Amino acid sequence: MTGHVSIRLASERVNACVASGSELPRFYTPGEVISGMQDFMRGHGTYAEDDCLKASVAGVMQKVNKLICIRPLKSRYVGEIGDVIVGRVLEVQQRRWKVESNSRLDSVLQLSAVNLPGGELRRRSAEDEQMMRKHLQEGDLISAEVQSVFSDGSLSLHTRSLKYGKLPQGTLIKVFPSLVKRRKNHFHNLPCGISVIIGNNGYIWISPQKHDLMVEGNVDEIQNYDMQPVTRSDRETMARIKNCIAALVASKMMLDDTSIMFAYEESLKYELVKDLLDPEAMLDIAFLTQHRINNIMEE
Amino acid sequence: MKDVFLSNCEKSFLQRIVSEGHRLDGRNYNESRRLNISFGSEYGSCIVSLGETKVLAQVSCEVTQPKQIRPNEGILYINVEISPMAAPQFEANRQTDLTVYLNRLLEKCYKDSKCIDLESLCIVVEEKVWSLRVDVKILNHGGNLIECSSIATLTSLAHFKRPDVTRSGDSVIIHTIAEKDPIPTVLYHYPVCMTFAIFNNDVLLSDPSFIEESVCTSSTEEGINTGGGLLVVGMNQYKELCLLDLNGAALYDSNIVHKAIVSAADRSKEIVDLVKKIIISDDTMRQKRSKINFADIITSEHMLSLTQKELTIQLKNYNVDDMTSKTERMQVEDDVKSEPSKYDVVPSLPQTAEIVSKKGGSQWIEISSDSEEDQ
Amino acid sequence: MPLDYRRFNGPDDSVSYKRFTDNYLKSYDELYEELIDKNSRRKDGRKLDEARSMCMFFARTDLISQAKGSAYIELKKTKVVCSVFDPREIPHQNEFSQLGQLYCEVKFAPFSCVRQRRPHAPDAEERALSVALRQALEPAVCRHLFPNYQVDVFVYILEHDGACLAAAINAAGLALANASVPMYDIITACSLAIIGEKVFVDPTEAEEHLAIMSPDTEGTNHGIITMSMMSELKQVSDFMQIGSMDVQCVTKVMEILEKECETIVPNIQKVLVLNVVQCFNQRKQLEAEAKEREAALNAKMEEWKKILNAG
Amino acid sequence: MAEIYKLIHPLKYFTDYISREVRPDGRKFDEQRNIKLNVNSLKTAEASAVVKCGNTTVVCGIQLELATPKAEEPDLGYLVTNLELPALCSPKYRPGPPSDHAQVTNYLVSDIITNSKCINLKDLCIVPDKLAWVLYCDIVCLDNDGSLVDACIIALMASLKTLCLPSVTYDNDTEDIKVNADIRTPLKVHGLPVATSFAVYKLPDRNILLTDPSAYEEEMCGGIGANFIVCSNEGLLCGTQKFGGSNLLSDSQEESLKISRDRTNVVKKVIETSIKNDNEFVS
Amino acid sequence: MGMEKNVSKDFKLKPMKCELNFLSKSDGSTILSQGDTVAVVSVNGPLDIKSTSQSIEKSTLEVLYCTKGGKPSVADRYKENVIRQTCETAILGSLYPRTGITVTIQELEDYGGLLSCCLNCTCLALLNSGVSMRCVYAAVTCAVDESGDIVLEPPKHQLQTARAVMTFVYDSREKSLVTSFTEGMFSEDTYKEALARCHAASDLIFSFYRDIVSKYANVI
Amino acid sequence: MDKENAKGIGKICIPGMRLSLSNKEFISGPGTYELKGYIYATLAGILKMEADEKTKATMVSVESPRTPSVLPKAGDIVTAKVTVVNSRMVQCMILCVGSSILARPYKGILKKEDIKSTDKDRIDPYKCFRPSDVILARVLPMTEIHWYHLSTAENELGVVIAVAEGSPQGVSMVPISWSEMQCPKTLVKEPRKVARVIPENINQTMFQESKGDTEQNSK
Amino acid sequence: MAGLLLSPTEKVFILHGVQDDYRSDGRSNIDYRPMELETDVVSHASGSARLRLANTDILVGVKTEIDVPKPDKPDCGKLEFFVDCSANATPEFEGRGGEQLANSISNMMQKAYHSSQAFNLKQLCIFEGKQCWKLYIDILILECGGNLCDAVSLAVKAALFNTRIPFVKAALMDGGNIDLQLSDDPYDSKLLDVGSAPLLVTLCKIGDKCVVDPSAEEENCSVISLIVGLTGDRKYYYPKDADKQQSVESKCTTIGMNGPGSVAPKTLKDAINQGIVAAKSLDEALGQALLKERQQNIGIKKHSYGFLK
Repeated sequence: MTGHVSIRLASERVNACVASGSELPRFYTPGEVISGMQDFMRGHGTYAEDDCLKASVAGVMQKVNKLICIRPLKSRYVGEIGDVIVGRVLEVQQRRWKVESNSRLDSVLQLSAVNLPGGELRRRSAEDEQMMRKHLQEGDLISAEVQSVFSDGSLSLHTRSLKYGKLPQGTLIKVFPSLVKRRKNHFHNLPCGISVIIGNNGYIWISPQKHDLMVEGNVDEIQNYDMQPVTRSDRETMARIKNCIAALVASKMMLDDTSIMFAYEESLKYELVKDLLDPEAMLDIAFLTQHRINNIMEE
Repeated sequence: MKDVFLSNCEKSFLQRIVSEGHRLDGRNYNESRRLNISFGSEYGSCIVSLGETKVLAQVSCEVTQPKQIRPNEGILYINVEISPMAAPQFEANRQTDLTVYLNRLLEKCYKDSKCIDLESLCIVVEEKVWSLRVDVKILNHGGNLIECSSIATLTSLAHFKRPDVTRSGDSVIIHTIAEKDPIPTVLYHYPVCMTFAIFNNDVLLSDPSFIEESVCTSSTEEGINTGGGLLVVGMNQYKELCLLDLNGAALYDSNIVHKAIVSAADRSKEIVDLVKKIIISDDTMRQKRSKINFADIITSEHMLSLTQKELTIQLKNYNVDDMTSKTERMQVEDDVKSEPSKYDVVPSLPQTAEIVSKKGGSQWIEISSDSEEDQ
Repeated sequence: MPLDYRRFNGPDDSVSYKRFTDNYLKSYDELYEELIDKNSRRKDGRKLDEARSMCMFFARTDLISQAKGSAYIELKKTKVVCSVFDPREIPHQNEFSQLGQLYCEVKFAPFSCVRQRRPHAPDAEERALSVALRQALEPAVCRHLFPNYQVDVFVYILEHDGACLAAAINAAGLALANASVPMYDIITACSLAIIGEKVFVDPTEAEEHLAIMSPDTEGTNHGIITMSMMSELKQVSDFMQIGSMDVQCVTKVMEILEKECETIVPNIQKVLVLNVVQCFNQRKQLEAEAKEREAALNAKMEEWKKILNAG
Repeated sequence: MAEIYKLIHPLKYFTDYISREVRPDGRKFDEQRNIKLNVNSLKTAEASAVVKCGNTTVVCGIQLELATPKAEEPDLGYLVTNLELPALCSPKYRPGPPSDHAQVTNYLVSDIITNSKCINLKDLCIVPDKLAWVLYCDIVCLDNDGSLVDACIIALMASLKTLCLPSVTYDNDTEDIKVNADIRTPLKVHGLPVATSFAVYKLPDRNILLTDPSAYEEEMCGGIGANFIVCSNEGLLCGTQKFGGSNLLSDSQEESLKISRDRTNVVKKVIETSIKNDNEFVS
Repeated sequence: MGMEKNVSKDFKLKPMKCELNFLSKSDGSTILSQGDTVAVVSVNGPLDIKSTSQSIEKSTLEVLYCTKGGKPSVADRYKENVIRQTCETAILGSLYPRTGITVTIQELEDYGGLLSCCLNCTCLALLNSGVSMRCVYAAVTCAVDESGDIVLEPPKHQLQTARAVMTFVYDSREKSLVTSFTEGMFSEDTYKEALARCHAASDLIFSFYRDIVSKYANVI
Repeated sequence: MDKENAKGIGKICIPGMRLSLSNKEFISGPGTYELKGYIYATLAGILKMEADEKTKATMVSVESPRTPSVLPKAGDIVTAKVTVVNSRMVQCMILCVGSSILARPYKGILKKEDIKSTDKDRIDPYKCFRPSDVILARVLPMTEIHWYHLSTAENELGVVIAVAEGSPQGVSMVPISWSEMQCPKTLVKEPRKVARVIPENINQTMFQESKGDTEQNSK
Repeated sequence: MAGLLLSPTEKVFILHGVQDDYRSDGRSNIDYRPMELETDVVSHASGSARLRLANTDILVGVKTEIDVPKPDKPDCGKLEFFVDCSANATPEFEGRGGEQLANSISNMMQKAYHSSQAFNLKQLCIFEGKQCWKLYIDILILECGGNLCDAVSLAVKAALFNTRIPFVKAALMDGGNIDLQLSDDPYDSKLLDVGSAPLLVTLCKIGDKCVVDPSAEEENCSVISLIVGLTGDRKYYYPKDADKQQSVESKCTTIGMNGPGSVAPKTLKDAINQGIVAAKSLDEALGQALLKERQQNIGIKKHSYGFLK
């Protein structure tokens, strides 16, 4: 057995940027005057000073009739009600969990906002409070929906639906939230037999598709299902998808099911998944994907 | 360090009266509090009080090896300490930002301005130089620490005299004050730091008090800054600028700095003259062999002070000289005929001995010696 | 080096007088000569493969009255004291941890070393040893039984004549058991010095010193290996090697180490058993006394109950 | 059971004992704990001693170094005594730099040695202004169960008495130094200071003087460490230290002086015997 | 010697000068000079402190001793300890549970008997701060000079030549010994005699306290 | 280890010693752990094998001669000293777990609602505890680092020893009802959440016995 | 890395992956992630290298200084490693957070370079017993994405390979002190022989298999990891005189364990052997890369690419 090692020189560095079709929008930097104060409302990323509206972050302008906002190119996740996110339980507290969700403040998941085993909305008893760690413990990953946004900007989540809740086996990739488009659906079962959750908060979860044996209840069955090793084929596709996403992110391309799927198909020409790790391959895939997307645009 | 908070009404009140041309203690804008300097018995120790603010400065010196890069220069080391004595909010032996800031300012003002002739402190090049150490202790924090402590530092440095040395071959003899007259430190110029509190960008208060300082640097409840700040101007008697430092809010028009510098010029002149005058008078007094001591600070006529010169008691005179020997003899005797002590000393293991009180041995595990390995 | 205001300091230019004795600098070979005599016996008369633990292992528990558990181990000249305390709060730690922590600290007495005087402040070697010790002990302790708290293990080396890490680990294992900190297994450790073809089991300080010195001839193996084991569970909890040796050598040596670690176990066991017996005998007496106390107490309880029920 | 009581009613528990003329460990008020002394058991140190007073265990080791004397006093050597209270000797201590308490005790010990003038620093000077001995006396406490200072002094004196200085030749021109470790001369030690710790405890009616208090007793009598230390050397007192605790009345003064006198003799015997044994052991 | 014994003569203590409320920011402060020896002490508290150093049954006393210049040393810690322990006995800490009292001492001039000066100054500062105390205390230093005479409050030059220097602190209630520390060697009798004398001398200091307080009382 | 059996203490075991199979009839108890179907000892002490009544299995456990260095577990009864009382909760120092003494006290916290089992909403901590009271309490599962949550919501739990305001040290009050105690000296009555035991005398007897010598008539 | 949390299910997934030798990014257990190397990036240092392995980013600078040799090693120079975990690598390094890690790494390196067979200190000697070179090797961890030790050792070796030491003439003056003459020409300098310099290989035990180059997640799943330091082979670095010296098989210069777990002796042996294989391929790859770079900028002053993408 010999290990595969590749050390490249800085001089052979590839430039990962892919020229997208659309031309770049107007770009603002902090302190730059956007417009006069009159008949405009100042939104996020702006501030008013001697009757001018100025940008407070570096980004592009968004204008909703009178409201002017500057959307930063890269920032922590700013949640909105109804967003689907993937988060990690940080702490078990009195009748609630703290969840890390890549936003400025940790989000909370109230004990009252989860479906406890045995279903139905029953009254949370003292036992439940003490069983909390059994249900979700530090480190657990969950998919959830943003229920409400507190005044300080921190999010309150809920998992009151079968599609939400604790996540089974799989891997997580973290990308900039700004690379994720808001869609109706963020749960995708890709044709290649892999399901992907693209959280609005930039956390992407890849896992083999659930089989239907486990609907509702019957906890221990789920448990031991969770512990079954994933089949080799699934594993390979997952690895491939993971690397594809990495490739797309490396060249700052928007992520959704189509782009991921395109990238996946393009990547198939590299039969060894680990070849996707080296920069040329990544660039190649990103490029081809962009190409296909552009084609669709034209139609 | 716990910070002290001011109520909004205090702030706004101060802001207002200042804008109306008044100050809490009735001074004018560019009027300073009473400056008072008193010396200790040793050279280079003084207490400077500026209004309520009191600072103790003490210069000490020792012979050390010079730095590699400056083999022919002495070393000046300034150390500021703010103990709980200054104000309750300070913690014991904890470095606060204020301490560091103050230390840095003084270093800028007295080291970087090259006001001291460091070459003159050299004894043997690359081997022995004098290192001066200025210890600045804040006794009471009544505002404008910077100005007060800088005056203290300056005075103590100017007042300090180091012992004389003579070199014979490679050995260096350090003379005590008694043997040879000590040598004063050479100062090229006398820099002083002065503080100005700036209120809403135009008003300039010299020698701000504690509350004025904290108000002008603080912002209003909405967090909008009041255009206030503290401006520190370091300047010597020749009206040469040697440091400028602004903290607090950003400041827009430069002419206020100019204003500050102008008034600083006069003030620095006054201070330096005072310092020089006082040092000379102190010297003459010392010439006259009259005692100078910090005890003089204590105002005798003050209502809260008390002096008692004559404290005498009647005691029978008594000489122990010969008693001692006697007592020793006594003890020797009673050692001899000391009743058998209730402990007996038994040599146990090699190298060890133990006391066993008669009523029974102790069970302990001794650090064994090589002799017992048969475990 | 900055002056330590919390202690009395000597002059900063002082050096040990040994520097000026005639036999300070010796060549590699001279030193080598000193170690072994012609009939391949070591200075202290041991055979190469003979550990000090075999003949003069000396261990005691309950040395330190103030500690929860303590142990003292002596390998001929190497003397090590260890004490263990009850769990305490982990200073400035703020996330919930299911497992407790072990805090280990190894300290040399200032006078413990022949070559130089030890500084009071912990130096690099002590820090490294502390880490190694923690590494060696952690697998053996049931850390899930004191979540969010830490157990302190302090080792003090009074005299260092080689194999001090091994000694420290053994002592610490003993002390932990003595403090009745739950453990999965007894932990034992042993170290070896390798010089060329020769393997010194349980080396002395002189042997170690030579072993880490690089020989003049290229390509000869040299170095020190220390290994700690949980012999019942057949698990290696720490393995430290320094020097330069080929793999065959390492693997070969590992067998010896395993064997040595096993041979120490009975000694430890004996000490612990003795300790337990002792404790129980003491407790017997106390219980005897306690008995009649209980009796009297119960009597009192009864009558008080009566009074209470009365009104 | 008693333990629990001690925990819940610490003060009452203790007073109940004292008021019944007995100490919790069954000693009488003026009774000291057993002392065990062992010299030269550490080979890496030039001289060493291990002493155990009751549970209190202290190890002292001396190391020799050479240095140039101070410019101010060119004909004096150095005697550097340091007391180390490592975290392992009591749950009260934390690892890290020495606590205030450690520093105070450290100061007390070296203060007693200097006051008693038992070592003449001139003896440690080899060539004035050029070369002098540095005696690093490091005292380590392995188990702190009260009366620490007593133990430290015993250990320190015992090891000083056994210390031998190797012969040194210094060449004034080439400034090179030769040490012959085989020829050694014993260090001159004048007298033998012995410290005796007391804890003063206040009962409603009278004050009690507890000789050689244990850590627990010290704690109960307020303050860390004993609150009254008498140190005598060859019949003369070389330091009485009392801080805080309850006040000391003149009669207990008398008593304390007497007790310390006896103890001095006993301790002296111990040190001598142990050194005698050592010599026999060596020869 | 016989005749000397029954002759009795006057002993002088150094003139004492003090000013209360010397510092504006502290709750209590005093500057005291005994002869040429001068010290300033400020007292802050009882005030809130961080929970780690709180004790539930009494207030924690923190003493900080600042030398005039130079670096901190072990000796300072010892001085702090002496002063702290002495104050502990004087202050009724049990009245202020879970609080802290901070005493800061700044030496100004040392011409002998500095530590006793600091102790007395601290006592005055405590009086000034209005912390409730069980009793007041007074510290007196005396020296045994080379001829064996006992000198009360010796000046600096005498200290250097003295055989031994002793300092005793007495409380005002039963006039019993609170604190003592000595340097040098001396016989038991000398020790006892010194005790007796300082005891006598302490009265003067107590009366000094009384005067200043009464004067203080007139003011308010 | 048969030779220890002879000593009549029982089978002595030390950490890592294999004690028995782990199956239906042998289950591992305190001081032991099971691995790969066997039960091993975690402590140095004496082997205990008692039959567990409900499951007919024998519980294998090791008893250590000294109190094991483990912390209070959920469900333990602890003795604690109250340090801080405020309107929401009571803080205290845990001194003993069951009958075993802790060398280090651990911080305990007693929430307002855990003080009593009845009418939780009308509890006033000030009327239940005072600083320096000694209480019995039960440990709740640990949710916070460094703070053990306690409960006194049982009749047997609550204040056992308390000294009335201003009465001398060591004179403890006697319970006169489930919610009040009285000082025998000053006859002051103070409200407490009283535990159903008679503390003062227990300790009195405890103490007198503990001294071994007989000063019964001292009181 | 305490900061990173993993859910049980993720751990299971990774564990199974390692079991059938197929990791979550498609690598096998002995594959390394692609690395990027650049030497001579710091103009002021006598030698420097920057290595980026996935998210792990290491910058190494070598500074030379003239010093007095140790009394007991008169003919040897000195090496000193200093690791700085900069706070922007990960938030945990804030304040003193990184210290522990930094110490352990520099310890590892010190040990690995201790033996003369790993790195011969004699080549740093100027004048026996009087003067020698001291190399300060400063290792700056700019970003950490797992597997620090390996990356550091690679970067260090590269930096040393790239280090130039000026020629000095030393002459013994009277009175025993030395007079040194440094030539003014900066190019008048010698390179070091670092062929045999050791590389560290971290083997993370996950389940009962070991993997090299673990990602941060994988490190998180393993309770114990083994670090093996193995000497390199000169032939990869000095192909010219390869024929002269026969290929020596690499030697362990240090072995250490890290983490709360423990291993069976068997696993330990296997791991060491696995480490040797990995080390060999690492060494080869590094050698090629370095030689290639040297080829590229012979004569021409090399332009430095630095960190920007």
